[in-house]
Amino acid sequence: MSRIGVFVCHCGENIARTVDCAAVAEALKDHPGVAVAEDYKYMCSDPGQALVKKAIEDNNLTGVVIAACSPHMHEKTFRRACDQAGLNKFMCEMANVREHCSWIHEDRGEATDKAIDITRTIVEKVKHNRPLESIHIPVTKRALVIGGGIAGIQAALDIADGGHEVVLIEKEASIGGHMSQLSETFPTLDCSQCILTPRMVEAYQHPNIKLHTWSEVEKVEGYIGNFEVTIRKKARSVDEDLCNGCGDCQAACPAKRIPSEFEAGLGKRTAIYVPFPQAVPNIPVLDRENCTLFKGRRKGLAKDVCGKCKEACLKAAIDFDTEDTFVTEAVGAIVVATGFKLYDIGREQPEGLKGYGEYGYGEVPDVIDGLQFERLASASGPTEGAILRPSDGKEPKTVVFVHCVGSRDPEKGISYCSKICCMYNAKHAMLYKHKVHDGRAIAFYMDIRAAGKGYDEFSRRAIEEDGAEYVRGRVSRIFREGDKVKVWGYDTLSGEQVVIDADMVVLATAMRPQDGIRELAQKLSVSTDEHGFINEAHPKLRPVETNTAGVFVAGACQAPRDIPDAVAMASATGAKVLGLFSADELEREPAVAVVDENTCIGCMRCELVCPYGAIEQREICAVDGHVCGQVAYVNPGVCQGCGTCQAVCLSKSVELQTFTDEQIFSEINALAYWE
Amino acid sequence: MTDVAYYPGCSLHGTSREFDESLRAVAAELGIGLAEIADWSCCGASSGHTTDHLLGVALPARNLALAEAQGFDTVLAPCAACYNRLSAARLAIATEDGLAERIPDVLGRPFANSVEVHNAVELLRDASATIEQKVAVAVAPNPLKGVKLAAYYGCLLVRPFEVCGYDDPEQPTSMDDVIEACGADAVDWDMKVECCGGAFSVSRTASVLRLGRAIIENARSHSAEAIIVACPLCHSNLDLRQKAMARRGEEPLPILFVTEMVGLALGLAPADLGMSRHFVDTAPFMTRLVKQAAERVVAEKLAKEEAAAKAAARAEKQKVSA
Amino acid sequence: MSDAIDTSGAAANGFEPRITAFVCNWCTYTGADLAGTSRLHMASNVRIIRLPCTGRIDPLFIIKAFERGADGVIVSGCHPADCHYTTGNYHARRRFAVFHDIMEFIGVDPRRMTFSWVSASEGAKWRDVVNEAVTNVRALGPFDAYRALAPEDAGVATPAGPAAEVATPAATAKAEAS
Amino acid sequence: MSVPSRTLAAEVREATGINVATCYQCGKCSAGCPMASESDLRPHNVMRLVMQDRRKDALGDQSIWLCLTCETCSARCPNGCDPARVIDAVREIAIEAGGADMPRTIAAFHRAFLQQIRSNGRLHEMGMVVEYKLRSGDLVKDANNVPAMVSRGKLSLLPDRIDGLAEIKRIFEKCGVTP
Repeated sequence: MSRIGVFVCHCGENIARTVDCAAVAEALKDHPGVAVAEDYKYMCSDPGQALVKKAIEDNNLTGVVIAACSPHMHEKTFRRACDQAGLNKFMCEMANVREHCSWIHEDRGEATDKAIDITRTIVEKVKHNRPLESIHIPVTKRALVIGGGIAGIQAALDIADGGHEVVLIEKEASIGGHMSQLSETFPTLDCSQCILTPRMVEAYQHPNIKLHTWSEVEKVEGYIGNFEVTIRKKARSVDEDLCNGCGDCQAACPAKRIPSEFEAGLGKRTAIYVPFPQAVPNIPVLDRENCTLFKGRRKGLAKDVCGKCKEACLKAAIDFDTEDTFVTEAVGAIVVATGFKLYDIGREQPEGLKGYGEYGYGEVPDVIDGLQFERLASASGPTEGAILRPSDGKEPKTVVFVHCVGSRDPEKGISYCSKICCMYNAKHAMLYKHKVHDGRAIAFYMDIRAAGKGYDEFSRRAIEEDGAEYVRGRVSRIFREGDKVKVWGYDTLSGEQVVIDADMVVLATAMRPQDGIRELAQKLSVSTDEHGFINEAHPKLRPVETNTAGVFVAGACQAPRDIPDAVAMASATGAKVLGLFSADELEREPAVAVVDENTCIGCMRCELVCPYGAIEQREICAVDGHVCGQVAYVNPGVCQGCGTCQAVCLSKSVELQTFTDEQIFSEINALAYWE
Repeated sequence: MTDVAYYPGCSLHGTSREFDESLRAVAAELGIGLAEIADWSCCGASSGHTTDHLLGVALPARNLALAEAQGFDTVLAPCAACYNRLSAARLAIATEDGLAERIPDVLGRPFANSVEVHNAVELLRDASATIEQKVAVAVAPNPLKGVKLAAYYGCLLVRPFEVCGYDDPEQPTSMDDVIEACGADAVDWDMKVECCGGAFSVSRTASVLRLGRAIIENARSHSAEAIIVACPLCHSNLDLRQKAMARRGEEPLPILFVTEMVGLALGLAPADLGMSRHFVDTAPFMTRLVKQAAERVVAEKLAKEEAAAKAAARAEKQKVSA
Repeated sequence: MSDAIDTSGAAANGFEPRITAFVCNWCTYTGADLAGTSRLHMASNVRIIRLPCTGRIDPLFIIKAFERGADGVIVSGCHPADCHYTTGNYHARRRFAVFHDIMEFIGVDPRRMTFSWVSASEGAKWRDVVNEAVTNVRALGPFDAYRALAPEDAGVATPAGPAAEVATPAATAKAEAS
Repeated sequence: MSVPSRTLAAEVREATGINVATCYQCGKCSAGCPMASESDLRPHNVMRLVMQDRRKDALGDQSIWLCLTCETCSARCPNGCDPARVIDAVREIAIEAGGADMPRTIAAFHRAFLQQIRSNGRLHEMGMVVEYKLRSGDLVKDANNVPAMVSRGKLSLLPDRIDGLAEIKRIFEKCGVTP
């Protein structure tokens, strides 16, 4: 006969306010199998836990039920307490009378009745709990970092410096991400390239970092400590070992008018190209979409119409017939750092977004976005740092900066604040005024959000010292009139309509997660929010973990982030990964399926449904050694404890420990009491 | 093709007769049957819903109910204002709590809210393929070929999007498509969807003059030769009031209904399209267009002949050299 | 017990349904937690039984729940493609497609069962699922078709009566084996 | 006007389902409003006054009658607050409250218009112009246009009256509107 202790927590007022905790304890006191039932103000406090431990020892309890908060909150706490009191920790369960009861009901009578039901149900379950031992699984002390922007680089460096191997993959031809496109960075106005490039090189040369550029995640299998990741190395057409980055191929390439992604469309590149001079690695890729030779091949021409790059390459590093290749890497932890992209105001929009018809759907040439302005202002940009507008290359004398384009605009599909725009707009206004002294910089804003060290001072400086004109109000329409760009705004502070004949308009468009984030999230089985940003495990207390153990998140793929934030998160993931790698083995709950070989009929239906391939067929031998049958075997290291196998088992021979049929049916039966 | 229920609305029986006349003429040409809703009543225009929301829904609803009772599933409301009120009522009844139940009582007749509402531009856009063909095979030279026209949508054809929704509310293209189908050039200008002052034509003329002027000036600065509209309000504001807007010595800009334009392209006579009813005299404009067209035809003819002659000459040479 | 949200139905027939909910630990259970932390008030007629995954749900659980006096059942897990165990909820979904007809066959009105996907971030959706299920089942009235089958002394630890075989066939199987 | 128990915002919400608190006063509506230059209250001001329950200021101001209902504000509102619909509602509330300060001419126009519908079922422009002149009092304006319109067949001297007049009257009664 089981001797179960029931401990009802008041959680201060949180439970006691709507649930009569004493009544709950009272109701369970005489329930068959219950040895002791008590209530206490704070079960999770030291005295509370002491009370539980004492009760275990005094009544040598066989099981413990804590009627308190969600198991997701404090199960660990109380199981530890039981363990210390000498009771197998898996004999302890939580009855959730807070989240699932006191917090969602008002009527004290109802809530108390329900609390009693919930607690009794768990008591009945615990009667069938069995003492179990935790499972120990090995940890592969290698990490995968997805995304070679500043966040990915930082995470990779921190883990590598911690003495563990890192596989860093980047879908573009070079690492560096958006930061490499920036001119100067707020609030210090130091040159982005100057602080980033050394980090890129360091990552490339680090003995512990293995870099795959022009690569993407194809498949992810396994679980914390034991992932197996398949990486697709996209056909580069250039042999990374042979190439010495001389650049002769680029010089030879006839297709020279392709809009450069790095220059945000303001500059041109060749078909075989290195995205930018400081690229790491300094090895070109061949853009087959725009390559003359491949265009010819797609047209089905008999012989290749070009090949100048190959002829120019003295190292014979170019091969037009390479195909995508796949490499698999075994890692123990994964850091997602895929970063962001900007909201494109055009007519064509992905699900849920609308675009800006009132701003001409981006068809006015002198209306550009923030990244394009960064390239204009960048010394290494298409204009070598001169602010010249795209349409006619003239120096704009009046530039309008528009905040919150896309951001904070639910009607366009984005409700959140992109966080960085207020700052980079101030920076843009400054840079512009520094370069064009007689120019006007006019910024339309709703609020100035400059929370951060030195941030507000910075944005004030743009107004007070550099003379940027800030107008509080959203812009209603932007359209081209002659060689001017008309801007219809409103100054809500002076209460007047403001019409400006601008020479150029810079839109601070919203930050969105990178393309393909949802597919990647699915491969990693982590969840995303409605905008596609990766969900952290807890908004406050677990900001860089995800709901999948062993997968961490850093930078702008989790929410809009500026550089300091992204770097801080990256280092946090570094610490998390190093922490994970500090032990040789992971302890896992024994929530795994076990097969009863006596009753298993070897139909192997379980094998079919197992999402983890944890089940295999095994021969069993009789005492004399001859094979007497086939049965299923569950590999406890691989099994994740979903229990699907048990639900399909014909002979009821496979059983998920911690969720056995007996336990669940007892819970169901317990509810029959609720009349 | 089966008939569509035709809801002309008050203006098309009054101040904008030409819209009605040209529409009927064009529909006939395109083989679209129009059946005027028997005993239709006014939609209430802006006065209706400005004064009382329910009234603003009930007045148009009566006409939808009539069309329903007379066995139609679509109503054509060429007047942008009527179109907007009819569709708005349809939407309100479909979405607002309890309205669907309440309306039959208010109307004193059954109503299932089952008919769709279309406007003239929608109708013509959908028929633009046919228009193109007919223009191509027309005997008379198309007077509109290469003429620069500004499509003016105003408010009621495109806003609110939930109500209209057949075209982009900020950068609409449907009327431009019809213009192109007529062989003319749709100019890309900026006032397509700005308001002309609508119902204030009589009660607050000053505003209408200010707003109308901005529209006409912008159209002119984009070298439009005429403005195309599909709304009686816009038309009377820009046509009737243009004299008052104009500065001394300014060439007036003809304001044509989209149906009139299509009619011209199809080779119908301006008079049959009611173009004599305009306040901005369309006669000079038309003579110019016809002249241009005639000259074009001649020029084309000459070019052909020259080409033929050259070819002959070449052939001759070869003979000789051979 | 009376419905905290909508008592109109209760007033009509004075009946308060008892509903057993089988939810997965990762999405719906956490979603229900979120409803709690967000203090979303809802009907108190539902009792949750936590499972690792909807894939673990054996149709017998549901039959058992009805047999033991539930008037309605809710089954809720992760959204398709969001399963913590990657594919568990697909198996569940497939199984329940068939299961629907079986229930009808054995005399349980399928409207007594609610199948839904509630993610960890959908506290409000969980509240709606609960309230709707309660309203629907209340309208259907009590389910007593199985009361007769239920044994007089509803033994809990080891369910007696016809339920026994249903409950732990593994145990009986063992008995035979040894 | 009588002092109502509920806030103006609550009344507007009941009439339109719009929660004016969603307006964050960005001013995009007023930036594009064609009548902004002529009215003291711009769309976002009206939203603000409703938000703050400043009934007198909102209902009493002429501006709400200067709205063309061109819907530009609503079309571009980032939060879908639909200022045009809110202003519509405010006007209705103003009429009910009786404290409406509708500019004479505009009031006259609307009444004249509705009167025409009520008595003919359709708008008889000539009749309306006459009616409007009498109500508004500006007898000269536009008078010179009339002959031109008649000559162009744009103004018929006789109204065309519909058969279902009873239905129209019923509608007006049911809506409690007497122009």
